[in-house]
Amino acid sequence: MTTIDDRERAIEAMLFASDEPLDARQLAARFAEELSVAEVKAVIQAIAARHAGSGIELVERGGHWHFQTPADLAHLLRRERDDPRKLSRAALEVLAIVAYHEPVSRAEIEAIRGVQTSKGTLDVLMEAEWIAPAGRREVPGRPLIYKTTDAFLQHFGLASRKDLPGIEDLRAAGLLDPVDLAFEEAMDERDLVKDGEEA
Amino acid sequence: MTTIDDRERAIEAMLFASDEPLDARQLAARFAEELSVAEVKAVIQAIAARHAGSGIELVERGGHWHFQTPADLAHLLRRERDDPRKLSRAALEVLAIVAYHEPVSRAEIEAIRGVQTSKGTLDVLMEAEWIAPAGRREVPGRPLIYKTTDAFLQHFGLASRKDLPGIEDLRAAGLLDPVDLAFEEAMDERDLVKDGEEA
Amino acid sequence: MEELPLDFEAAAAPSEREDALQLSLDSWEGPLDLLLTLARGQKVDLRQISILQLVEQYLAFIAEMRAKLEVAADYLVMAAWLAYLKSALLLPKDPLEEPSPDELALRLQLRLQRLAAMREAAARLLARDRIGRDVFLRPKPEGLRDVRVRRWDASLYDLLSAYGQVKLRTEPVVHMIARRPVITLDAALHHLERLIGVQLDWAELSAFLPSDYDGPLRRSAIASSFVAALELARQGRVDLKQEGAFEPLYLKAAKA
Repeated sequence: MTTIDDRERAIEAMLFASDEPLDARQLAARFAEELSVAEVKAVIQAIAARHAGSGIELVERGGHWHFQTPADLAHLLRRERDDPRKLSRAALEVLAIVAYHEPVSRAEIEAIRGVQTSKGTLDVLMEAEWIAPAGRREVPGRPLIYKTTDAFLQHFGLASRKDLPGIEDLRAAGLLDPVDLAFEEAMDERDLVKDGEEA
Repeated sequence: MTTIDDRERAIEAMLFASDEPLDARQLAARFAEELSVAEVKAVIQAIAARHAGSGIELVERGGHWHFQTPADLAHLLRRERDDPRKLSRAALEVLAIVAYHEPVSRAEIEAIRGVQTSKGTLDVLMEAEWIAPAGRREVPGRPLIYKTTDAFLQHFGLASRKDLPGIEDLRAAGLLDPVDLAFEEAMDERDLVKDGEEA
Repeated sequence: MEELPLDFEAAAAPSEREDALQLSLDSWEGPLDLLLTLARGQKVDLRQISILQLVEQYLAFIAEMRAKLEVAADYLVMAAWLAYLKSALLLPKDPLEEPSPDELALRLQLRLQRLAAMREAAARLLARDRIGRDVFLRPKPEGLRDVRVRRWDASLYDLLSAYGQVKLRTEPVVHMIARRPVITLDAALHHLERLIGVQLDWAELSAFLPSDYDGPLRRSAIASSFVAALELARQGRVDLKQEGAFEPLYLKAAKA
């Protein structure tokens, strides 16, 4: 700890407590002419030098000075937190359809699902980075088509799309057994409402 | 200019950028367990030492740390304030009683002051976030009890409740004991003196 | 942290209030506060204070006040209690009286000491370096932010079963009803009616069952044939005979 000049302490405190950046003239005015603008400028330089390389820096913006945290530390001041969410049933269906039929357009997804698909559902899957646009289908209207990504393969532990079980495998695994369809459909409707809200 | 360790820069920047005082645990949490609470505390001490005697100080209030200007520069920084909210003498007295006796019930506050405490008095102190309910006293009627907050320590520049001015002297003199207890003790003493005189 | 510019100073200045002693009762936070102010007038430590002198001061002050204005009830209650205390202190001591006037005086003194201690504590709190008056914070800190990053989660099983449901929902639905190993009552009745005409003598029920039935089918056939036999007996078309409980059941066509 070095002894800091009283005027330097005062100017440092003023800059710290000020609502907005201050220039040398404003600071000098607070000293009722005891300090010249040039002297204030020299003190500001001394303060800036003292803080250089620390977690606080004194910076100049158009002749006005203020304290801020260094830009390279910005990432420490905003902490990212995981917010895990379960994918909705509708989104799972759309994802499965894209995976089994890629590349597919939204209209094709709807034809396969037999229900309308909200834009929000595709957005969620793109946000998860599991599907991505893959150009346009050369048919009237040139609809966007989607395919799955490498992140999709990684997340689901698949080496390639060929690893997805075929229809017969699904049947053998009991995944095509008739369960209560009415119940499933009711769930779909609920998901659609949810999708609508998210969109 | 000395070179400052990266962790020290980071903690300094966090304390500087935070809109509320931070404790070592909160800071350590931001490092995702890379730094122990004890290590953070050591870094905080280093930062506080580095700023000592400058125009910006790092101070501890109830285990939480924040930057502020030194009190001796108040005259340079004080500005005219519009419409200062007045705290009544009653509110100030209640605040002192809560701080020195906590946790304390409204009935206990009234016993000391010898007057009823209007609801508004406690409300003002709670709105300022200087006092807060601290559960109920397990006596008939289960009255609510109050204690002071970290914001109280911050506002009045107290590192901890131990720093309340004169609290040790008041405790030693028995002036924080209820009248009944003090009365018993005084009577015992008087009897002792009387016994001594008689003997 | 919200900083509250508060003006305590205007509220708490005991010396000024003493000057106002002649003016009104509004300056005091109740009778105890007034007593404390009067006690301070004795300019001695509260432990050495003369309670009798204090009581007289209070009573005189209240009497003066009452001559000019309404005096709040709690001041009058205190006055009445102090008048009682004064007479008790002046009268010869009655050793049987509980509590003794000395004890009452001591309690009053202890209360005054405690209130005085808190009054001083409040004043010392006020003298601390307070945020917004003596020390200042950064007016607009950037703040530390927590950014929530959504991470979507689903298992391969979720994915495949979802696809299974899509396929199932959109495949043409074909109902396949598997035959169950059951002989219905109608079938048994029909069968028995046909055979009973052929069989003339008593025959065991099991003789009427097809020999290639076995397992669950045979058990079902026995049950339905038994019920069918009961039905035909009810209609008077067969006779039934059984030697005892759990013995074989015999039947033959009833005599017309």
